[in-house]
Amino acid sequence: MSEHVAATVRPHRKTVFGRFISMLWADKFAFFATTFLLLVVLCALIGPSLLEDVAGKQNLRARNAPPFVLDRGWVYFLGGDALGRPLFARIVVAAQNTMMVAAGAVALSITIGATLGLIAGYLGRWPSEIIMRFADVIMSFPSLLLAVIVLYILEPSVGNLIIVLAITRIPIYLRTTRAEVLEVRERMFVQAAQVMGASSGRIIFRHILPMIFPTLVTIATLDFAFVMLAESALSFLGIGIQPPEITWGLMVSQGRQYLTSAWWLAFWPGLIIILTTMSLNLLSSWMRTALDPTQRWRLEIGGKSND
Amino acid sequence: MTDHLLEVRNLSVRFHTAQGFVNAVNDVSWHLDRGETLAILGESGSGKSVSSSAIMNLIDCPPGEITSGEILFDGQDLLQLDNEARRALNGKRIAMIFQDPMSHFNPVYTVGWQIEETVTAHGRPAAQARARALELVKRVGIPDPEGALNKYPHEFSGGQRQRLMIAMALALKPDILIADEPTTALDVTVQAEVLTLLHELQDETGMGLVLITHDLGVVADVADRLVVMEKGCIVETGRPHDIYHNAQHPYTRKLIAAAPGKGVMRQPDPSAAPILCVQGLQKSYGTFHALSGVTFDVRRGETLAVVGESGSGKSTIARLVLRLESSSGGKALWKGEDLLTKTPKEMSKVRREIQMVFQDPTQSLNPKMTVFQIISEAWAIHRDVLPKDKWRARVEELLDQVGLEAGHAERYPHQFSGGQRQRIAIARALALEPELIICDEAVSALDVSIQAQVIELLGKLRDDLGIAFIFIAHDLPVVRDFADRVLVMKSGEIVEDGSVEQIFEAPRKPYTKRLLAAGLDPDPAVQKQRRDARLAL
Amino acid sequence: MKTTNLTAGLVLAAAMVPALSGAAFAQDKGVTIVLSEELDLVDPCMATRSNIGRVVLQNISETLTELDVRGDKGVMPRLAESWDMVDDNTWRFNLRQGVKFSDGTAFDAADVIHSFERTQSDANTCEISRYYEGIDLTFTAVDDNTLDIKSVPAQPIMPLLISLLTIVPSETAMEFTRDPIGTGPYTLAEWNVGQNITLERRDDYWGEAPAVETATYVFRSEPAVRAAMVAAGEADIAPSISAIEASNAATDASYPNSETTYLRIDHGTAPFDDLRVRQALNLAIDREAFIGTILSEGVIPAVAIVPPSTLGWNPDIAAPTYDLERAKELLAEAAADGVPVDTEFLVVGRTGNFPGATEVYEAITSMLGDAGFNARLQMVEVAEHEQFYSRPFVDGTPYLVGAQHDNSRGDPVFSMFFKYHSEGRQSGIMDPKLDALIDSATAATGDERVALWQDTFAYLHDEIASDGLLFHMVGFARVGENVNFTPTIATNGALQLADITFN
Amino acid sequence: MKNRIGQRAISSLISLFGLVILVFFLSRLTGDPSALFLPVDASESMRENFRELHGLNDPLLVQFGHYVGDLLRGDFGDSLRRARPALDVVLEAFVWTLQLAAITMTLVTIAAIVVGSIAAFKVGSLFDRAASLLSLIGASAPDFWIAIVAIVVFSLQLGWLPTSGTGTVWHWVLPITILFLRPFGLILQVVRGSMLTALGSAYVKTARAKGVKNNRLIFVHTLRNAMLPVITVIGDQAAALLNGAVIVETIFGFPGVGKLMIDAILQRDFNVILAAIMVTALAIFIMNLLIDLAYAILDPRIRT
Repeated sequence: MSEHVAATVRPHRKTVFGRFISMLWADKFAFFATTFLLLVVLCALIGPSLLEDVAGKQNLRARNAPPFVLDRGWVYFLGGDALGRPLFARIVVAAQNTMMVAAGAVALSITIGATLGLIAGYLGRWPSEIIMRFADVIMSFPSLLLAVIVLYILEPSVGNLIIVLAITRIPIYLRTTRAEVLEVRERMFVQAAQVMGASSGRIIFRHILPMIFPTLVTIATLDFAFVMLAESALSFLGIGIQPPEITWGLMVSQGRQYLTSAWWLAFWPGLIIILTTMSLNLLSSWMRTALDPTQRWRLEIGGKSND
Repeated sequence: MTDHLLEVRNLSVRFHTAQGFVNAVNDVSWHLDRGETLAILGESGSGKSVSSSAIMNLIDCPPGEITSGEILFDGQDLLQLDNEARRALNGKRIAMIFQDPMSHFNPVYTVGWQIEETVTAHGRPAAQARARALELVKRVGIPDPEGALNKYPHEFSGGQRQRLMIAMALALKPDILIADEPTTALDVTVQAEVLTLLHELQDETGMGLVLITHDLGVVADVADRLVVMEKGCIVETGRPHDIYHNAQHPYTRKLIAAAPGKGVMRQPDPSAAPILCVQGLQKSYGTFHALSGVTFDVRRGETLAVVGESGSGKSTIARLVLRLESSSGGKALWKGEDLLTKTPKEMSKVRREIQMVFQDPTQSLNPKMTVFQIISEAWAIHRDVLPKDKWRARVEELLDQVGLEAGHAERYPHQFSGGQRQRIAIARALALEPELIICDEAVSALDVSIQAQVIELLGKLRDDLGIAFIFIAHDLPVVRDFADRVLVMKSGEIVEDGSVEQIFEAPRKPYTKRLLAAGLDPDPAVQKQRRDARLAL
Repeated sequence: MKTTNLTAGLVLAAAMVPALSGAAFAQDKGVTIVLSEELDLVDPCMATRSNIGRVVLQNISETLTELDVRGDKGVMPRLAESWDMVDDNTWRFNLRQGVKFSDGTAFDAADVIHSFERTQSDANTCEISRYYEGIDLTFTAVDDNTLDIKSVPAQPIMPLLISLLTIVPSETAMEFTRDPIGTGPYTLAEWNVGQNITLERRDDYWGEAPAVETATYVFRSEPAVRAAMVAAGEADIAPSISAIEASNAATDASYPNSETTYLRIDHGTAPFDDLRVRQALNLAIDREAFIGTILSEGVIPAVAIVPPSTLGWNPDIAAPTYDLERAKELLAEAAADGVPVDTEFLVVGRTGNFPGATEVYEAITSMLGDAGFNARLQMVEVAEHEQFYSRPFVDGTPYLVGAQHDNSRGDPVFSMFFKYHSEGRQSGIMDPKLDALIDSATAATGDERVALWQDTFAYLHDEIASDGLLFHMVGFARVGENVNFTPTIATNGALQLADITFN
Repeated sequence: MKNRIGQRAISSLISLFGLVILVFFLSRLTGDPSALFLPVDASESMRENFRELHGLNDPLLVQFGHYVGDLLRGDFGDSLRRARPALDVVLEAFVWTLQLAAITMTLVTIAAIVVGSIAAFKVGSLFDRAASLLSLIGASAPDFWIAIVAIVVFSLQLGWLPTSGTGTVWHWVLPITILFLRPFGLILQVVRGSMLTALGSAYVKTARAKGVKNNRLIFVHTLRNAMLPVITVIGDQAAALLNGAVIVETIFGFPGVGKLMIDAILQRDFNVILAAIMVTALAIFIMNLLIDLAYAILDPRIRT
């Protein structure tokens, strides 16, 4: 393209946020997914302070109360659980622990994994070898054993569960980061920085990290869903979070014995897990498109036609 | 109706983009006759490839959209045919070859398989396909044709791949061959051979050839007729000779004027003191010697060009001197101190004095940083050069120096054109006020007119600031216009060195002579003489 | 594409072959029984472990005597025809004649002696031996069919004790066997680890031939799946399904499963070293609220750690009635005397201990909270639970251990020492008077034994409020419509195929 | 290639040894197996006997020395609970897991490739949308929940399939279907993305210019190239399955290594845990080699 192009680029530039919203609006699935996720985050933030007491109040008379009956008040709209606690309130309150476990585990694993991956990818052969063998060991370390060890030596709490789940997810970020670093460090602009005399730290944090960040974020979105499912599986096996703490996974796991008699106990939290993981998946595939300059036009056209 | 082999009439194509619709070609008409070579000349973004993509049904809709026009072939409008009918024409009646044969071959299948597929895709039996493939590979001059059929694309050299690509396209003896920048990525000598091959094949089969190119030399070498395009429109058509000597449109005139290799040659200043002395520099990868003992000097304020074909080791010199790779032997004395043995900390200091401009500005600028950040990063690294409050002013000064506007500082690289990006890269190199700038193919990815501007800019910097250059290039005419001295490299060794004048006017070594003879001249008449001379060589 | 499909098909076919060849269907006169837990061993000397006993006990391996669990005949003859007390320390057993092991060898006194020695050997870890711990037993063969057992100290309930000893032939090696030989009506025909175990009826069994010819045991840990299997006709008997699933009156029946749930209290740590606090604890739990809600209709509020069918059970003890006000008063009194009643303590429950365990402990924790206790629930897995349950106890926060105890043996002696004696492994009590009571009851016989046990229970419950007793539990069995089987209190630990008939 | 296998084998061996050390010592921090093997009211002398019999009284380092010594002679020790060689126990279970993993991954691979390729070719179409959405729902649901619902619906209500267990081909349908869902959803996404990239590459243009038909374009030209990133993901998913599908195995009474592992962990059956880890690690190592091989077969550029 010739020199004049720069002058004609985007005569009425939207703000970054505005572009983001219009690209999101272009993919209706992603838009609703984001809305739903915001709702979940809202529940996680303020849910417990609003409904904690209601969610913990046992009322054996409302035991397994069926859904869609409003006699007992709106909190019983989704029915009651085996101890007569309103499912709706419990789901809202459980959002906090569920999100904390998932977000905590993802944040921890991405921090450790990406740091090790950067080191392994950027520094020499030996640190890389050691870190990769370490990743192998974690990869083949049975996550269930890890859960039992950590929860036995420490105790089953949200914090420790985060540790368990985070450790098992480290290799994903580690390997991805390393692979990306190996690719990015060969890029011309990294060499350009080297020629200018940039230090390793500067190259890693100013040049490499921003490049691999979108990939990490995409993986993290998917992993968020995975961690939620893993947490519920641990609850199922009896080595995850334990009452009186509640998470959605624990609710499904506790409700499964009532599947034939009171399906709603396991159904609602299960549905919320599905909706959340699906939303994250949709958001992540939207991000894959939105962050890829060669695919982005699909969203931008869509955004235009809706202007 | 006409009896042209192929006729494009009033074709308009536009694309959806983030900025709305962009018209790629606007009301374009041209035709091709049997046995004729039509060249479509234009710079990047001129829309020169779009009409041929439309002929081949290669435009993705969306984002593309053909808004008007017709493409007549055999009396039929191709745009009215269904996909199946057009597929049946592709490869059989109309074939196409592309710029980068490496990526246009499927990397996971043998070339034999891929050539045969052209034949079998149109319903011929496999046995016939095999025989035809062998015949073709022989014809395009690949050594060991039987063995070659079972090899994969990555096992061939660039020139061989383009020959194979031609073989694949010609498998069914099409009536029309469209060649989209078929020689752009090739070395000059190989380019000449491929063009000759195309010419011969055209004579044999009588096909019509559409040649899409940005290079006036290519046009001069093979075209019968020429179409010049700018911004999606045809600005001029006619015989190459006529256009070269009597261009009507200002854009065409600008293009012709920008063709390098016509200026006055510079004379080196033997009195200047050497600042970089490279002695016996070596680099080997296992048993392969990329560089085997290279010795040369660079003098203060001088431009030393390093020329040679791909793989000759010319870029390796730059990478070794700047410590982007470790050397296997030799010295590189910068003002008397060996760069190759310096600690990273000592090296960091020297880096201020030697800077580099890379080939591809799209890749050498961090896409996540603004122009201001990119240029000022140098001072963030070398804190003592400039206090932070002066950064802004200095960035603007540098931008002005390289011909950009101060307001550009807050933009990101992708918002600029290729030439502008290279100016940013140059501004970055200037930020530390270096004494030596190494340009590694710094202008070869740019369009001719932009190339000329960048060379002019570099020349101005050299004259104003007294900066020395190591100018690595494969394009001889550019070197001729810009350098003081030239090193000619082949297989990791220096074949010949001397002043520009000596190398270009009186080359001593046969290799240098061949290199010079393979270069294409934009004047069709001159080029015809050159070609005859080369064939005689 | 074609080749891909073909390869895939081959892989698929190859992988399927073992699946097909493993097909086994219940024949006529065969039953399939779905159990909750797989057997890791089939050794008869481990038959007191419930998952092993359900398959092995009295089906493959028999005992000299047997406790009547369907009527109230007490200890009945099995491989011993009769017995009597020779002196205080010696019992004489007359063995049944003409009994053959499934390997063809004849059964005699030497086999019994070997069987006992085997349980005591250091070369294995036979579980039965724990019932003879602290007793010096000498087995002497008077002749092939007569056996004297001398014990120090005297064992008034020797016939009951000996009902736990499974008899193996004297050739049996000391280490665990995977091919158990017994005198019982069935032999182990097939054991596909992880999948199923098949027993086949013997033709040369000494007693009456049972109706069932083959029995296949399969294992599913998920209660819903066990119930579904009987409903779908894939199994005939599921001895343990959850109360929630047991909704079909035609197939599902409840039975007292000899399990008793309780909260074990450590009387040595504050605030539970105060009687009023322990009483308040019992008053604060609304036991009735659980019945028919989280737990099934059939459970009974417990007044002792053993079920009512046990010898010496005291019918006069009444379960504490739920009285929140009184509980608060007691706590206030204790607090006034300086007892730190607001100390935080844990309610330690074991995940999956019984159906609804988590909910029960959640509810109890919240009830305790209502009364003014500072209770926090902690659900743990089995190994951790064991840490809390057995001595030495875990330091730190005081805690109550929610546990379930099983005694289907008919006599409290199998429970009392461990749970209440100062030296008992799970005992939270150091009370000399209680130790004396347990010791004397253990040594007594007849009516005196009954009376002493009754006194012990009354002392435990009324005077020292030893535990937070909860419920005698019930199990639910689902029995298919083709077969006839009535579960009993022993079904948890033994399932005699001879009790099954066909409709 | 040979060199690479050798290098891989060595680094895998190092990792495996590190793993064994880690598992050996960490698992022993989680309590005394005698407490779990023996009944709660077992006496101290019984426990002592049990510990003595299984060498649990020695200092940890001595125990480890014995273990490694035995291991070098090919002896993985006995299962504490089953009184059998741990390796036998593990291998028996592993055969089941291997079958389950092989069948599931074969089906997943075929289905994900076919559906993912078509979705990528018709990107944005109804088919694309439906495939993504349905596969996502399948992949997002907690598997134990789907498993129990599936038993209720297909075995109890409809009576089409057996509830659980092993025996006939039909017994495999439900477990495989449940295991299928998550990797299918994931691999489908990767196939789709990878195909989209591949469909935009230059050689596709060449093929179109040659007049190659669409089906051939997708399944012959593009797919083989697009498979390279997919294979890595398939490998990761297969590795996860080889480690045992704990939940599916538990619910369906499938005697696989996942169920064995969780039982062994809960019962602190150390030798079984270690043997299981080594067997699955070896299987994963072999699978990784196969993946390398697949890479080399698919991409000639890697062979040299």
